[in-house]
Amino acid sequence: MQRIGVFVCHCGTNIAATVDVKAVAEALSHEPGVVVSQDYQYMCSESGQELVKNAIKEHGLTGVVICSCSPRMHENTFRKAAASAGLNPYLVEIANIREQCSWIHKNIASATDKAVILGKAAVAKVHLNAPLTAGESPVVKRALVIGGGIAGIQTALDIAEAGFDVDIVEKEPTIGGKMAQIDKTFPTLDCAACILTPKMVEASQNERITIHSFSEVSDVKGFVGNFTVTIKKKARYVDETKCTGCGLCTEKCPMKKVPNEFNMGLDNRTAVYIPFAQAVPKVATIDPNYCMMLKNGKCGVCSKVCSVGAIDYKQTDRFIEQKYGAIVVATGFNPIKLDKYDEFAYSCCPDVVTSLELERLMNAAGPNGGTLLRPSDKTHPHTIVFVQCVGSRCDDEKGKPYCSKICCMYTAKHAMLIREKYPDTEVYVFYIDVRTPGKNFDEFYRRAVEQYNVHYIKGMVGKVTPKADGKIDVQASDLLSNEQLHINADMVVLAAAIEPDKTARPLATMLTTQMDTNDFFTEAHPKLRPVESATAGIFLSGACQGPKDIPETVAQASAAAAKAIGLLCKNSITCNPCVAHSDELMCNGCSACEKVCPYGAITYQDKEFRMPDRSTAIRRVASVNPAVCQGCGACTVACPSGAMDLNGFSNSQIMAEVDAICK
Amino acid sequence: MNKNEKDWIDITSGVNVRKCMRCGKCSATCPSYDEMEYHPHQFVYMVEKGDIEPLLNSVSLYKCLTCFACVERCPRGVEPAKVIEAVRLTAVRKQGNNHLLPDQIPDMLDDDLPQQAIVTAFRKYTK
Amino acid sequence: MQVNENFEPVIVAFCCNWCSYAGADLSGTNRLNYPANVKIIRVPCSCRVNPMFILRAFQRGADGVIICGCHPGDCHYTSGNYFTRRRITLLYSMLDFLGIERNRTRLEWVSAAEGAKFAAVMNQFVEDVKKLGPNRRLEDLRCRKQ
Amino acid sequence: MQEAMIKRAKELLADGTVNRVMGWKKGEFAYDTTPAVFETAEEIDRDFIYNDFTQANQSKYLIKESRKEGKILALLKPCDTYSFNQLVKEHRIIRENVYVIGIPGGPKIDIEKIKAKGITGITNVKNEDYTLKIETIYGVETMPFYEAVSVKCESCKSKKHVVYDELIGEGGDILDSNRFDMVEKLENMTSQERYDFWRGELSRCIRCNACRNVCPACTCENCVFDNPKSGIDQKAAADSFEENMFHIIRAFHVAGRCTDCGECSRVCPQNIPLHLLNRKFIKDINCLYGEYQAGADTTSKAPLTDYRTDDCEPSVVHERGAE
Repeated sequence: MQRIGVFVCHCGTNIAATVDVKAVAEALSHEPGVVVSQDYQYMCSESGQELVKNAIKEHGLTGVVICSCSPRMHENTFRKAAASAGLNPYLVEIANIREQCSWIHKNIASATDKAVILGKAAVAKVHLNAPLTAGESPVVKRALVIGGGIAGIQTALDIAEAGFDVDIVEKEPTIGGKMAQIDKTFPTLDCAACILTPKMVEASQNERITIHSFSEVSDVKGFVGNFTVTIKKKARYVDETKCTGCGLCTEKCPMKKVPNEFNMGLDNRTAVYIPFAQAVPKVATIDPNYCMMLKNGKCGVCSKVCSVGAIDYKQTDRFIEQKYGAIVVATGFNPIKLDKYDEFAYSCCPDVVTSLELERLMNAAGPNGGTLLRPSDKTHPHTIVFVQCVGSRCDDEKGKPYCSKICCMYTAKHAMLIREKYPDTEVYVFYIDVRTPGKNFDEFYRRAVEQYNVHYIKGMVGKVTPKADGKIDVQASDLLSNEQLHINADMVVLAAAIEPDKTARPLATMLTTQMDTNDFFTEAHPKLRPVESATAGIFLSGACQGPKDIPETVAQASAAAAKAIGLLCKNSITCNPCVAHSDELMCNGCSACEKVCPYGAITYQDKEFRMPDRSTAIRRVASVNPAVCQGCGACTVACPSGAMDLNGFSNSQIMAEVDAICK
Repeated sequence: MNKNEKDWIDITSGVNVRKCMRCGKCSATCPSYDEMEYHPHQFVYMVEKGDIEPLLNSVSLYKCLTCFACVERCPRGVEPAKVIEAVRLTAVRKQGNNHLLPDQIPDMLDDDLPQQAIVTAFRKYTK
Repeated sequence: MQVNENFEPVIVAFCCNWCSYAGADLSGTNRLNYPANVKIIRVPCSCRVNPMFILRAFQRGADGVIICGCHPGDCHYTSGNYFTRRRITLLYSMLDFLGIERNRTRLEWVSAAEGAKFAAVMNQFVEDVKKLGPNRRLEDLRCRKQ
Repeated sequence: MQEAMIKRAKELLADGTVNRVMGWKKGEFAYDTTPAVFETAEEIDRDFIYNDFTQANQSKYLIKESRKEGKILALLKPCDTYSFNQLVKEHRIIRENVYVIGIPGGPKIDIEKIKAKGITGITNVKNEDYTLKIETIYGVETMPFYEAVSVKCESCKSKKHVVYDELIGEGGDILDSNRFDMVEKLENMTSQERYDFWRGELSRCIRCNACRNVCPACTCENCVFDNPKSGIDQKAAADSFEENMFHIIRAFHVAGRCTDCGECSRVCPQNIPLHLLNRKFIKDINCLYGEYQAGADTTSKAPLTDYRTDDCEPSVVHERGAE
């Protein structure tokens, strides 16, 4: 038999002025199971709480109803009080008779009636409350960072700095990412490599950081604090532990006509290669698509020249399994492919390049050693046209609906650098809007216009036509002077939209995190939790969450690290006990709940059941991981059989409330 | 501003002119640009404002080749050619009848006329 | 239909804990009145509201049921209210199909900051239900109050 | 057709591809057919039947059958394949344990429609070039075939088999059906008229549970209406509310999963047009969330476990059609 105590608060006159609290206590004392019903001036005060605690002990209460202010205010206060008196905190219910009654009604009679009904509903609910215990699950003190660009490197360094082991998984042979390909950075124009490469070295030398380069995440299991991740270390045919990075093999390799992806295919590399001089780890990799030894068993030069015997043609993909407490996603971005934009002649004219290609053309370590030359005939360009928003802000399937954010600034940077280095070059920038919010950003753009005489023209380029004389006709509109222009250009640079890396979507599936329609990871809250995913224990760093420039990326990377460190500092995590649970005997195994769960908390397994006729049957049933479930209840309604229910807000509890209100 | 006319153009063209982000790519791509008094992007903007009267009286209406380059290139899917077409239809219907019947076209053809103009003329006048 | 001035409808409001319940609290904090007919049941998320609860309310004597949740896109659980929106749209459509008066059911998005909206929504809803009179088409005679 | 099926079934039994065959069995009269499982060629020769009366959807039986030892042969009409696929999608049928042969479907005929003509004492019905020769103990009667076509076949949605291992006869296409006409008619009525219509229909419900038991979407291990813990369990409707409640909840639970096979209305002894409730949901889903046919495949997301951020608001319900 339930023994329920009801405690009605006056809240000074806040409640008592419009609700007859004595009458409420009196009315509720007649409810079934209620053994004590009292009112008090300030129930949340020290003495008010004592009153509740004493009543729990004195009457051996099995449930407590507090008629007071909103549960959002003092539910925790009273739960703690109950717990200190030996009653399970989840056996406390609050009837909100202040915010939702006394403060909004003026008529004492109707406010009192309503307060009684709200009290009755709480009593009806508390009858069905079950004691709940918050579970605990241990936290593995190791973090995984997926992606080794500037975002991943910064996150890893910060986590390592806090004293935790951290692994970086990078799919390319070296860490560094896009920033390693960039020449100069805005708005300060300092050299990207000069600020990035020390960080890469720092990461490789930090004893808490393990870099898995040329590797991919192939499977993720588990949940916050306890992920088990399988990492695929792709065969690079070079023993990483032996290779010294001397580069002799790359010099001797006879296969020299491999497009160099680090230089955006603007020059060639060898089949065995080190992507760039400052690569980390500085280890060679053999490209099996071009290596003659791997393709048809004829060559073996690299193996012969290698003094440490690091070449291993028999190497295969290896899989390693590791446990992590937190995962940070830093998969970054890529410029979109422009082959669908025929009007810009990108595919047919070598002198029409993307901005990232221009970075390489201007870089001292690039194909031309830092001299800006036309890719087609290696001559100096004298007229360069920049086209902004290529594929950004597009409503069609060719492009992306969002603003890529970084293009305005890097285009200003390119324009400025070219004008500085080659003052005889005319630079035109066709823009729709120039978007330069950010510290010193607009000043930077204005400098390009005012000091460097870059011609900014409001309007879009409509057509780019390569001409027989090697020049390029750029047909565009100038919306301010309302005329159509033709510019006889030597080079055209397209500011291609950026998109999330292609590996992000399969990764999101493995991590059960959410993505938007553009494949950017969705943050747990757009304003207040911008670096966490909705899935506990998964954090977001850098451009995988949305277009970002370097300072923003680094800021977010450190923020994600701080969140991950916050998790790793805990020995165990307390779980919210108000979570869903499935009655296996009733579960059909239909997967409806699994499909609506935003956290991937529901898994299925085949279990053996004893049937009423004593036979056994194997059935597929759902089980909820209480450490992952956040208790929204979406699954409980998706479940047709009613096998799924929610602790603290069970079907029967809510229906009891409905009944009490409607009675 | 004539609201009915604007609504009518919205309906007949099936175009949402508010999607325009004023990049001017339609005008940048237009082969008849120099012939026109009002250019494709101005059509879109003026229809959005409801400033249709000047368009109805402009020679620009008949300079559009309906080559659909602007439709193809518009990053926002605004389809300026359809707006121009709708304005043209409004002008044609205003005057009470169709000025050119399909049967009359063969007599008017001359050898120098580009093929595309013939095709687009049919597209224009057989509505 | 004759409007009975003395008719006091029973209104059940399901409010999600994170937005609408907080919005209801805010309308209290700001002393914005709405009729005492409205009784709120707190649920973690609007997606917790099972159609069974809505029917149960009508059975037991409710004259109107309203569900309030976070605005689409603002759900504390990221996607809960999107599911709510589909489920409840279909359920209300079915109730309408069966000839149950439309204004007895409603779904509103009320954020934690929209105390004034909460009060306005409730005032309007109670008024609409009052116009309809007591729920007769989806009641259980055994539960009718004399 | 029956011969071809028997021949193929016996072949598959003989070569060990399957160890059981799911088909239809003769009853006392030719029009009286029941789904049945055959284990031997002899049983098939003796009892197997496939004719104009074999309407029953067999998919639901395969939930249990596919969990038994060995593989079973299922002969599925186009409409049955949708239910079959849906059950595979929900992990209820184990696909590997079923060998599916797609067979031509209806139109099937409904003996009740013949009886409704006042014809009694029926012993046999023959279809001779779309004229039914009805043998009765009083002599032979005739009626046009199409007057006896069952309700579920009248608005056939598809002649296409969406899943099969092999076909007997020819495959067909998805049809343009008029299946939403009645729903639309009801939608255009006033609220009071709709209320009266459904009271007239649902008040006849005797809660025999035939609709639920035959429904290939209602496959719960334990139905909420039989579960005392659910809070809504009821054995018989004690009040008009409970009549409504049962059918609303049942329709809601199968919403987005119902393939519109029409079995619920076929088996209803009170001739309540229950399929209209399901079709209302299907029609709403199609108009509001995009065309969706449950069971058409096994991979697409079901409309109720999916969403778009720009879905319509429930107020559309209140804004459209007659008040």
